[in-house]
Amino acid sequence: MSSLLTVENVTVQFGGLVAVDKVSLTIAEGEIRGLIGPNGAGKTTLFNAISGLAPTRSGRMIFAGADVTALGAPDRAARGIRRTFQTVQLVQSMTVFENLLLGLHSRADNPLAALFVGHAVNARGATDPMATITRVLDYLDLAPRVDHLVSTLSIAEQRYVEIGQALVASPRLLMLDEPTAGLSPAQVARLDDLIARLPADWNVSIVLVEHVIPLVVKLCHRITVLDRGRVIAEGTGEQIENDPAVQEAYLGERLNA
Amino acid sequence: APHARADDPGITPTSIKIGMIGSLTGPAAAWGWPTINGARMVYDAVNAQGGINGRKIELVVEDEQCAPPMALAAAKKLIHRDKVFMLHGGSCSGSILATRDEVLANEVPMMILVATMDKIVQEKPNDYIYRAFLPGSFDGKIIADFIATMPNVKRVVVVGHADEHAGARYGTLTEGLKKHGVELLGLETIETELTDATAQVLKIKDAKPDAVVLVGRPAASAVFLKDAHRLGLDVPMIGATVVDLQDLADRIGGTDALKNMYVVAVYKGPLGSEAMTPWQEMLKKYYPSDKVQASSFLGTSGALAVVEGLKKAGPDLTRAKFVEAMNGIQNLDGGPMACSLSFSAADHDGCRTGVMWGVRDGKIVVIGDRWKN
Amino acid sequence: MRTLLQNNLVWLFFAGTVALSFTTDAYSQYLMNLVLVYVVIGQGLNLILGFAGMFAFAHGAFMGIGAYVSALLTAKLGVSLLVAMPAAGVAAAIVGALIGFPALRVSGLYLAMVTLGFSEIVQWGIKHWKSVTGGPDGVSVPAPVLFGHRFYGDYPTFYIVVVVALAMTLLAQAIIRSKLGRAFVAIRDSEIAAQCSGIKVARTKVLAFAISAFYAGIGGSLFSLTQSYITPENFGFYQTTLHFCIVIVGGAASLAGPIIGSIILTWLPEVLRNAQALQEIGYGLMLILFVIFAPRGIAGFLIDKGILPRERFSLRRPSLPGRSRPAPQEG
Amino acid sequence: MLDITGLRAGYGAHEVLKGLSMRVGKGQVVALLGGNGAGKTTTLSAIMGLIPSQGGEIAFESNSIQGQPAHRVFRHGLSLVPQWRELFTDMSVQEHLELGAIACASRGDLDARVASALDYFPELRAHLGRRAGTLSGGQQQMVAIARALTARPKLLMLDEPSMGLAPLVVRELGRTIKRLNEAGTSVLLVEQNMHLALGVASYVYVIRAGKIITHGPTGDFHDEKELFHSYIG
Amino acid sequence: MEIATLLSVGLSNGCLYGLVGLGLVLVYSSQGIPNFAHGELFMAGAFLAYTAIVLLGLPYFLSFLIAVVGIGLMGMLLEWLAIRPISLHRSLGRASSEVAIVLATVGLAIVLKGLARIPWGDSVRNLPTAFTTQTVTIGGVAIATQRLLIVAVTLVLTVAISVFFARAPLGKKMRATAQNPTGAKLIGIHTSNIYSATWALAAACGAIAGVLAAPLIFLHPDMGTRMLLKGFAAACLGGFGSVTGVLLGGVLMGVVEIFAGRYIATSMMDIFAPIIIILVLLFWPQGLFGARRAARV
Ligand SMILES: Nc1ncnc2c1ncn2[C@@H]1O[C@H](COP(=O)(O)OP(=O)(O)OP(=O)(O)O)[C@@H](O)[C@H]1O
Ligand SMILES: Nc1ncnc2c1ncn2[C@@H]1O[C@H](COP(=O)(O)OP(=O)(O)OP(=O)(O)O)[C@@H](O)[C@H]1O
Ligand SMILES: CC(C)C[C@H](N)C(=O)O
Ligand SMILES: [Mg+2]
Ligand SMILES: [Mg+2]
Repeated sequence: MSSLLTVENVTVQFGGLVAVDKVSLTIAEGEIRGLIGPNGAGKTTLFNAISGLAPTRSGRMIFAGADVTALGAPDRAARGIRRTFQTVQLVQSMTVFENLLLGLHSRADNPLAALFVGHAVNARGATDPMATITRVLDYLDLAPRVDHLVSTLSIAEQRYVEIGQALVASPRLLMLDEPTAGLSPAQVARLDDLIARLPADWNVSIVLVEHVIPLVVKLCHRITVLDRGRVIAEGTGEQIENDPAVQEAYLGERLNA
Repeated sequence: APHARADDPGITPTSIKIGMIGSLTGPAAAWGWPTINGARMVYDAVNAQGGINGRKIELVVEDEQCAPPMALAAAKKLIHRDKVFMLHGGSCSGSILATRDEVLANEVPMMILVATMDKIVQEKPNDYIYRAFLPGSFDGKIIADFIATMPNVKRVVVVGHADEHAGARYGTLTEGLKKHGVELLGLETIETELTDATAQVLKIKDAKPDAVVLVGRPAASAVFLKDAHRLGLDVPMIGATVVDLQDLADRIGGTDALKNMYVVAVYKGPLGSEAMTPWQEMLKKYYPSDKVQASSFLGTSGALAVVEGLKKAGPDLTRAKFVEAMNGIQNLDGGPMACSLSFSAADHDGCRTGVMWGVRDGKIVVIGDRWKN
Repeated sequence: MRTLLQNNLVWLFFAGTVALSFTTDAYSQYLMNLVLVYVVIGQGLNLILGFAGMFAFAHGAFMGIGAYVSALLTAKLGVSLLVAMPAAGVAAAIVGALIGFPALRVSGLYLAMVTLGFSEIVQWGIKHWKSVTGGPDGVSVPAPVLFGHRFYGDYPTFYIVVVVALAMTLLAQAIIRSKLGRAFVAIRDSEIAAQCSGIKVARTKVLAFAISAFYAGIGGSLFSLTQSYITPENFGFYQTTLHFCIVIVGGAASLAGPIIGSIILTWLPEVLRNAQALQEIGYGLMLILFVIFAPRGIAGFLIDKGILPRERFSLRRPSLPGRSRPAPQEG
Repeated sequence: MLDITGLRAGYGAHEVLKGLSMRVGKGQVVALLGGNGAGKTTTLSAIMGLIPSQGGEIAFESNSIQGQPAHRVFRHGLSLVPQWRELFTDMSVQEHLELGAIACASRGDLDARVASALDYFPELRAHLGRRAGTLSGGQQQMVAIARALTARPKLLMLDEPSMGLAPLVVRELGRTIKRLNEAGTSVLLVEQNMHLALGVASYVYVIRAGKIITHGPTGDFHDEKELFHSYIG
Repeated sequence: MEIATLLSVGLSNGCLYGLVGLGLVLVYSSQGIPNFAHGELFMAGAFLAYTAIVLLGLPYFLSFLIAVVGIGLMGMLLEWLAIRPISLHRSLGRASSEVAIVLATVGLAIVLKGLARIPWGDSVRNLPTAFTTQTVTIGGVAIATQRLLIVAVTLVLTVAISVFFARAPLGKKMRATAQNPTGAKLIGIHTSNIYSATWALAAACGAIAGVLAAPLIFLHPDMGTRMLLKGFAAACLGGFGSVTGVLLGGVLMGVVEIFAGRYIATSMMDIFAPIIIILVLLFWPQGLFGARRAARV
């Protein structure tokens, strides 16, 4: 597997607080990477740094062979770095369909033409966006909800829409920030299933932040553990679960649930 | 030129409908009801005596809020919906200007209430709009001529607003000053909602003028005069028609700050003087709850002219006849106004007289059009 | 039938104005023209305030720029309205884009203050640049001559105003159904998430300002046609407040909102004329009552009641079988 | 202590709770479990008086609190840690802890209240001066719970408190709930984390579509799998 | 000397702006909205004092008190009548209820102005000053006694309110309510009472400013409009949060305005305020004394 994203010595600081401290990590194509750590370890901030939302103090980020360190969030999104948020960030007053269209924003449509003829005119003659959207809706079982306002959906469905919004853009890297938070066990199981299938079905690498350790261990090829902004361990699920440093900082004791 | 039409709107055998537009609300509301009622009492008096040629005057009053779109709406409503015979109105130059085209296009005679901007009446063509009130340009000329008679006044500063009302005076004022060889040192601006004039007063003091011309609305003028007095700017000051010495004294609380103040006045005498008493009583009779104040009679002369015009137009009233009658008015007594009114087909500004008043020994006295001690 | 009616209420409004214009007197026609002028400005303000969620408080000034540019070009340079009106829009848009830059740094109340400050400066500029604008005296607006026709009076003016208002409303609809419109809404709801969908926030905000000001500029040009004189006082704080009331009473983030708002806020003061001294009070009270009973605007209220359709943000939809099943309970 | 009978509540015309009955005994930890959208948050909001109830009865310590606004309900000794935390974005953690007790009668022991709340969440000590809006998701959750604790409620209602918390903290939370309970606080816990819920609760209610479909002592639901099959079906 | 005169006037004008801004900040800090009716509370305060002093012949300081208490109560009443019904709308999102409330305050402003016009619209009136001596001379500079009173009252009020916010829980409750009303309810804050209290307090501040300013600017129903804008500007410069900030913001405006008028051009006095606002907010986006809002995902 070749590497898709390389993060080198990235540091993010808020005032005196170093939220991400010289973190380096490499995500391979098609990989599902777990990112775990105590509350406030810097997981979300690292996501922010990779997606271009948090200004980095130092370090480099190479994505798909190009240095993206200097790019802003929209440009990175256009290159295929997509994410979801710890608390759902959708346009509540729009329908599912319209939110998915938002995900397509960075397609290189001619803006003026787009104003008048919608998405019919594409500069690069890319695949028909409607086909992509239909495919995503079916894949996520959201088709029955396509015309519903997001505000009327359950939290679980909203998480799916958020994933769908990323998927319509055919991303290379998908970062999921605590996607199971607030979901019922049944929904967690469903999501678990979905995440496992994503890399193969959509040709995408995944970084997953989660506090449900069994899920992470089961899904992820490798797991990176952050604590106080630093990587304190990296390895397979089993290695991580048995790492004393991780146990002390994060797990406390072996979980059996 | 006006066409004669037999079926002009707004006239019945027993009534003449006149549309009145005033600032009932908005920034010029202080000139709203007082000036309207000052004009209305003339119509009331005429009606009480049985009307004109058997017709009583019916007024429809509309608000213009000193806002051009509202004024235009008011005019259109009165002309097209209420179908008035003529209009009498306008207490804000800027907004009444907006109605000019509509009025002229519909050939509706109109008497201006208290708006002073020259253009409203003097711009050609104008076959229908009249004014029986001192136009702004004249105000400027009277001031310039007065200054020319003042001993040792060679350099003046003008203080005033940056609005259309003050703008109407600057032209003839600066022209007149130049003609008389008086140096204009500068034009300082005051806001209409002035709360403090320290900056202006200090700047003027610095320029060391021999006199100051004040083209401000009453509230702003009072603030300026108060600050000038406090900061020791004690050169003669000459104010335009828009202020009244008694009113200024009331605002400032005494005549101390007005010792050196001269104002172009339009009335025959100060309020309470013999010449004004009948008019004050008339207002008391018809509008007992109104406060008798300087602005009360600004619209009266217009109403007097309208009544005269209607009378002269005869029993077979049409707009054309009315206009003809108006154009024939010569030397009509302006009532409370000092001027006598004369109109002609070429000149619809009927009032050209204003004299200076000043304060002597704490009393307001008529000075005349030349300076005297 | 009913849905057909509902979906086209906005267009029915325009048809209605045309139908009515054959039956009204000049006074009503003038008011109807004003309504249409405010529809244009309201649509523009709605784009930035309702859809993009930015407190731009300068539309009186944008409108003034449009009115002056169009009036001066036609009156002093004899330029045709066909050129002058777009020029008015463009001039306002350029100023709008400039004012848009602070929007990148401040938001909410602060943005309102900055834009309000800008509009005070614009008004001051119009007042003091006497040689060009005529200063406080204002400028007179000549009746436009188009295709050899002189459009003088309320009825002829109506034809210009209604065509432009219709076109601008159609354009507004096209914008909100395009990706630009969706970008506006995304920025309003979550700037951060919008960025992660590839939306360039800065550019979109400046664009929102420019487009919105363009509307106000065109509206100003139309406004100047309904008046025979324009003066700087027309375009101050009061005017801007009126625009806000139009959008909010009518209903923000809805195409029908500014139309409803324009009708109410133009007619209300006229209806209240009979109340004379009490009209100001009546007007204020009505405003309060409208927001108490329809705090999301009349359009919001009608949408909640199912009378108006909700605004769509897309032109096409995918064809999917079995859409719109009711939400099932988990289980 | 808390008795709910036939509670009906919802949002406008949309009725969510359709005659819900349950009770929390003094000194008990009761868990309310159910799928997404079942009406758990609605139940807690209705109890707390954040939304009006359209029918039924809510009594706390034999006084009806039905129809009372939240601040009155609070004064009876009920506290809610809401699902969406509802923190004051621009106020510091310290201020949150102090604010928690601001409406309590005896605020003389404010420092003690804050200290004991911090005892339950020692991690917060390091962040006392920071504004809540800048905290990480999990840190915010801790602030929300700690804020409720400084009010020293008789009945503490927690809406998915484990959401976003690291495993270590979740386990700590379990202990915290037990400690609070031992100190005399009754707890009504809404949870998706079955392990946590069954670990601390003595009694369980299962809600589905706005109604209680089954309930009983925790012992009856010894197998988690069986429990969620009972409502996931 | 001239500088001293300019300073003394600029300072007192600034204090007045700050005082008006203070009332705006109070409402903003509990409801998160700008109160467009504040200018009219200012006006109403002045007219109530006028009624008491001139029409009823009561002593100055008693009238002052009547105006402040009376308008405070009126503020409470207005909140109850026009603002509360909107904030109680449950189906509303935060943002749309705020916008609706802003519009309700615009409506209130218009109504109050209209009401004032019925008895007082026809002419401009004059409120006497607190002292019979009009000016005192300090170090050769003649200063209006009324201006000294303005500065003194503003300073005392600013200190009092700052202390009140720092000490009394009400200040904290107000801030909490503004930031998250639901969160505030959950910790037992009677948010409706908070709104009443702030409106009363803000209206009282407006009345104080009105009574103090009226002798300088004369009474008329529109007197509040311009002041409102200046007050907004002061509050904005101060960051809309801190009590001392708004005072400093006001003083900055007052002083810059008068110096610029004197040494640059009087015709530009009107636009110095907007220029200051734009410059300050461009370089200090949250005002001079405001803190950046916490925002993250
Ligand atoms: N915008 C910000 N301003 C100030 N501090 C911040 C900001 N964003 C994050 N932090 C701080 O940086 C640290 C890391 O936060 P981050 O959100 O990355 O944690 P996390 O690992 O995602 O935690 P959790 O599991 O609780 O979500 C925390 O202490 C947080 O308070
Ligand atoms: N503010 C609201 N307005 C309208 N409907 C709402 C609102 N909040 C919740 N609902 C609806 O009420 C129902 C119950 O929601 P509730 O939040 O009580 O469920 P829950 O059991 O807490 O679910 P979860 O586990 O997802 O938090 C759902 O169908 C939801 O869509
Ligand atoms: C003072 C008023 C009688 C003059 C009027 N405001 C005008 O604009 O001309
Ligand atoms: Mg996080
Ligand atoms: Mg819930």
